[in-house]
Amino acid sequence: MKNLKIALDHGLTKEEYRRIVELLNREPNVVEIGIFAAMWSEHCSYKSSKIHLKRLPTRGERVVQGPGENAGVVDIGDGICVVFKMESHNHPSFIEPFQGAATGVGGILRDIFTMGARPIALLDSLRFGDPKLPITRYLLEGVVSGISWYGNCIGIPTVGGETYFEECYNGNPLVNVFALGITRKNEIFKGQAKGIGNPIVYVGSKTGRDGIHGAVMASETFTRETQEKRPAVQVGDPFTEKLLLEACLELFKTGIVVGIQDMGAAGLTSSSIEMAGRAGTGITLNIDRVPRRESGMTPYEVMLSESQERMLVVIQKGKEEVAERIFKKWGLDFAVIGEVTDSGRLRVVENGKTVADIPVDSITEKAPVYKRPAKQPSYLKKTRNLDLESIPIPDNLNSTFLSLLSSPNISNKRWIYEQYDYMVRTNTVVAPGSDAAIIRIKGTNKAIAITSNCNSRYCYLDSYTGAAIAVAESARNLACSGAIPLAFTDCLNFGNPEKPEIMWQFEQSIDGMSEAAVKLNTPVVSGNVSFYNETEGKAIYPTPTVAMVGLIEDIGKLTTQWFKKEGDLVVLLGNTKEELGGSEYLKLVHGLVMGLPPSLDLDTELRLIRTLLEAITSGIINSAHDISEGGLAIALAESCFTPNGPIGVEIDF
Amino acid sequence: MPRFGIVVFPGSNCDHDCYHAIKHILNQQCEFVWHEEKSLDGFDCVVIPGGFSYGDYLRPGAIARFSPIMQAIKGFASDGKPVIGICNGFQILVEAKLLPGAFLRNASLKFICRWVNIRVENTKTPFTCLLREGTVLRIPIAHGEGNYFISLEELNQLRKNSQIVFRYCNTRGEITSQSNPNGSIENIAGVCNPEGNVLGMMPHPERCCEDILGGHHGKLIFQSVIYWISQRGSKQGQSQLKIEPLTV
Amino acid sequence: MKELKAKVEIKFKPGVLDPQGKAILSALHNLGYGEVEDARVGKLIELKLKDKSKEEATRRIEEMCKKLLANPVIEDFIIRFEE
Amino acid sequence: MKELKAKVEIKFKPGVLDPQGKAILSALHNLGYGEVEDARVGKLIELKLKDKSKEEATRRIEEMCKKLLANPVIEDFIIRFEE
Repeated sequence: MKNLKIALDHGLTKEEYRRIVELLNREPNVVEIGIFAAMWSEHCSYKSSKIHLKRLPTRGERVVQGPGENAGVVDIGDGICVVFKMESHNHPSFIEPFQGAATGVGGILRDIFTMGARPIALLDSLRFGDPKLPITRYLLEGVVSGISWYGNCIGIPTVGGETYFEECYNGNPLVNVFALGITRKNEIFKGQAKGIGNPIVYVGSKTGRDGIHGAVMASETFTRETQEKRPAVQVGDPFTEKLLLEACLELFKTGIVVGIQDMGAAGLTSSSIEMAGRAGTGITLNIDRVPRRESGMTPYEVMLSESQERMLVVIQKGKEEVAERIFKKWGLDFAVIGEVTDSGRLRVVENGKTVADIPVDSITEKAPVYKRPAKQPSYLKKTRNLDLESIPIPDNLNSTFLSLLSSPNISNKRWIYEQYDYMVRTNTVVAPGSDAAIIRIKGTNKAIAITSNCNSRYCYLDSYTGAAIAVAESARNLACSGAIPLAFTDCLNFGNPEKPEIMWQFEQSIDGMSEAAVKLNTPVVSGNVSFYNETEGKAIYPTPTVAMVGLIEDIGKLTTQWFKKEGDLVVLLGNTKEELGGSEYLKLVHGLVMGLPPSLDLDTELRLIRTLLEAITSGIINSAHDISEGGLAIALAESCFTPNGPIGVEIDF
Repeated sequence: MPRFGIVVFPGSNCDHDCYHAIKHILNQQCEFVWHEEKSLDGFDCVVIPGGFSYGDYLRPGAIARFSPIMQAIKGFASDGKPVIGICNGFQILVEAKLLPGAFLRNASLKFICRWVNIRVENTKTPFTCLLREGTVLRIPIAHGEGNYFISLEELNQLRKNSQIVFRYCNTRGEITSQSNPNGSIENIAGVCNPEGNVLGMMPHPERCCEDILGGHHGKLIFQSVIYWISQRGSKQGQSQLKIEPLTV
Repeated sequence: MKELKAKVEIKFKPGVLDPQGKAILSALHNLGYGEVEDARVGKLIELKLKDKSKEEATRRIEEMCKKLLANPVIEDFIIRFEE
Repeated sequence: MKELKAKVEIKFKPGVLDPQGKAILSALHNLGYGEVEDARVGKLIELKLKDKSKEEATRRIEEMCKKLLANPVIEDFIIRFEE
């Protein structure tokens, strides 16, 4: 097997290579190896997570499109749908924080407008290491300014998110970016290459050598040597993306679009194969027609390049000029580079010579699926026995309270979100800083609330409950804003799945999320898995980030977390138990990450959410705030910092 | 009824926001004007919205100023008709030499999105004719290069012709360095041409025409120009419609 | 005709505040490079032109600078050619 | 000891997309400067250093570039001295 060495260099295993030879009944050439390696990477194939992801509930009366397409679609009534998804750009952001984070924004936005929706909001969930380390400040500075640059330039508000600091992220920051768009129910577009003979059209920027092996890189653990893979980082151009967005939305109105998908990880390869796979058709690509930015690019480079701001569109035969005029108006590249065929194969041709010829289903249906071994982590024996009696009560509770309030994980993040234009599009009715961001839907009386949550310490101490809490807390945050929780997307950030302890954390998290999602009637409609978040054998805490969307039917009833006027009564809903496991207090004051996360009773949680929503709609509630990191004391303090100046509160225990 | 033209460059972002404020909140006739158009006939007021025309590449507004529409805007302005450049629009007017000065990066080197207070310094422009001098308006800013710069001689010119229209201030209307968000010389937030009909301002009035968004002071600027157009720009004294100084 | 490679240096006029230069100077001092007395940041635009003599190219590039590449209110420019 | 004036040119590595250069090139073409075949934008940092020999200064400036001034992932740098 002469090409085995090349396959191994691409990260394919021996068995995976043997399977390819079987499927093709011949050895693959280098271009084909590149294609299989990208498509069978963890990032694109979900091979280590697929069987577990099946356990997540994805259906519901409002769900129009669940996982499997570019983004999830949820019906919010009056023929309007919201389209949303979250993606991780952890590995590129470690190598080049500014461009890594910026292209993360660009990529997730394309996943939204490829479905025919106009993006109207962005959120970012960021996790960094110890803030005292210079590398953390460098990464934080780069990531925040990258998100700010890309989001501000394209004119889509970044309305919320979360930022956490924990030593486990020292060598491995997490950059999860969420985007939400809005469209009419009958104007949703899918990524399918239907209609034999229909032309395949390439639109957007020219192709360069950036980010080659981006997909494969995301599936590699971080060792010193990965840092030498520098040219693998893509560079973004938000100005061109803004033109691409407007041009695509204009194209959709012509009614000639059959299918469309953005070129994300593995660029032209994944977009063509996935579109053919969903439609059960084949695609022939004339690669010499692809507009290029560099000279002398090989078919291998063109097929795997991850240059940004590019889309692949299938349009009705004979309508090429209609599409070309639109993209020329917006100054974008446009080229017919192939057609849909009934061969069920991806055939790549360069000047008439076939350079790759692969059955589409061999990549999509017959990709390897692993049921990796799982084992309960040994650290749990140590962390589980937390004896509360042994924790000394600090003598000066005031100074403890103040140090909690100013700790990096709790203190106000204005210095971050003030770098984002969170007002553009004049829909932001509740700006960053409250439990959830709220965006109004012009022309209706409705509003959308969005929140993202995950306490990775809880997930480290008990992955099942920690992941369930991420879902429950998101629903609580939405209820506190007066919104009915509808559905969520997620970014499942974990270490190396080939290690049984990590696989155990992953399985437990999936089960915890599933139970909460079913009980609270909030299905999963899209998401992403990011494995191999590990540097020199040290993995991050399990971080299943949840971004949940809620609906406010009457915008007049939206609520925020700040106390409104003197004399109002303060009510505590739910019961308080003697629990300190995984708390911010325990870590900050006693340097301990121990115990079990707070116990979670999902039936009570559901009743709490319903009660709160009923009280809010009946008009007796002036503000509501979810108690999370820092407990009751911090929640009360946060409620006192109102946008028009501080207000006091008196509590008798 | 006054007819507003909102110019759209490749990369403009706040065009829809201006359209919503003028059409749906102020109920005026309003249309988008693509940057390659050559004429502004039939329009009573031209709005150059905020955004990142041409990605702000090279310098904000440096490339947009060569669009065909700029010739029409120059003619429109020399006819004495009202033109307002908001944020990126102000940067384009400065690059096109319709307004004096230039923009540097914010002193903090960071993009800033925040509510600020600005003081009305000149009520002789179509956009401030319904306001009283010294009125404090609360209007949001969102920019990375809003640090207004001008040479000292030209600064004296601005003072002499009272071309300084807005200055960043605190809630009591005092011009302080703490209230200056980006390092602009003399806290300048908005200037007009000597004739007063072309205004450039960094804060975004279209973002605060409805209380649900956090404030309505932006509406007064659009109401002023609507009133000014309805009086066919006749140079009366202070208008009949008295606006009490706004206490914030 | 061979290709001509021109380098246009665009710098702030003296007296114009350069916040970026100031930030870089203080960062260099924090990293222990006390010997740096001043730092100023400008733009470097590299242009590839075809079949032009140096005089002709200089004249054209000056036009480009005055019209587009430099903002005469706050910036000066220098044109150099690369062998 | 006299003062040394160094010019550090920082440019994107070849092959890295330069959106600004792309925008400037099309703007120059629209203004009628068709002879420009390519445009790339970089940074020019001017440093004033005291009492250092050229070799010593070059070594120190290279350190500054690697640590702060240039982003080694996507940028290259050249150091020149001005007489």
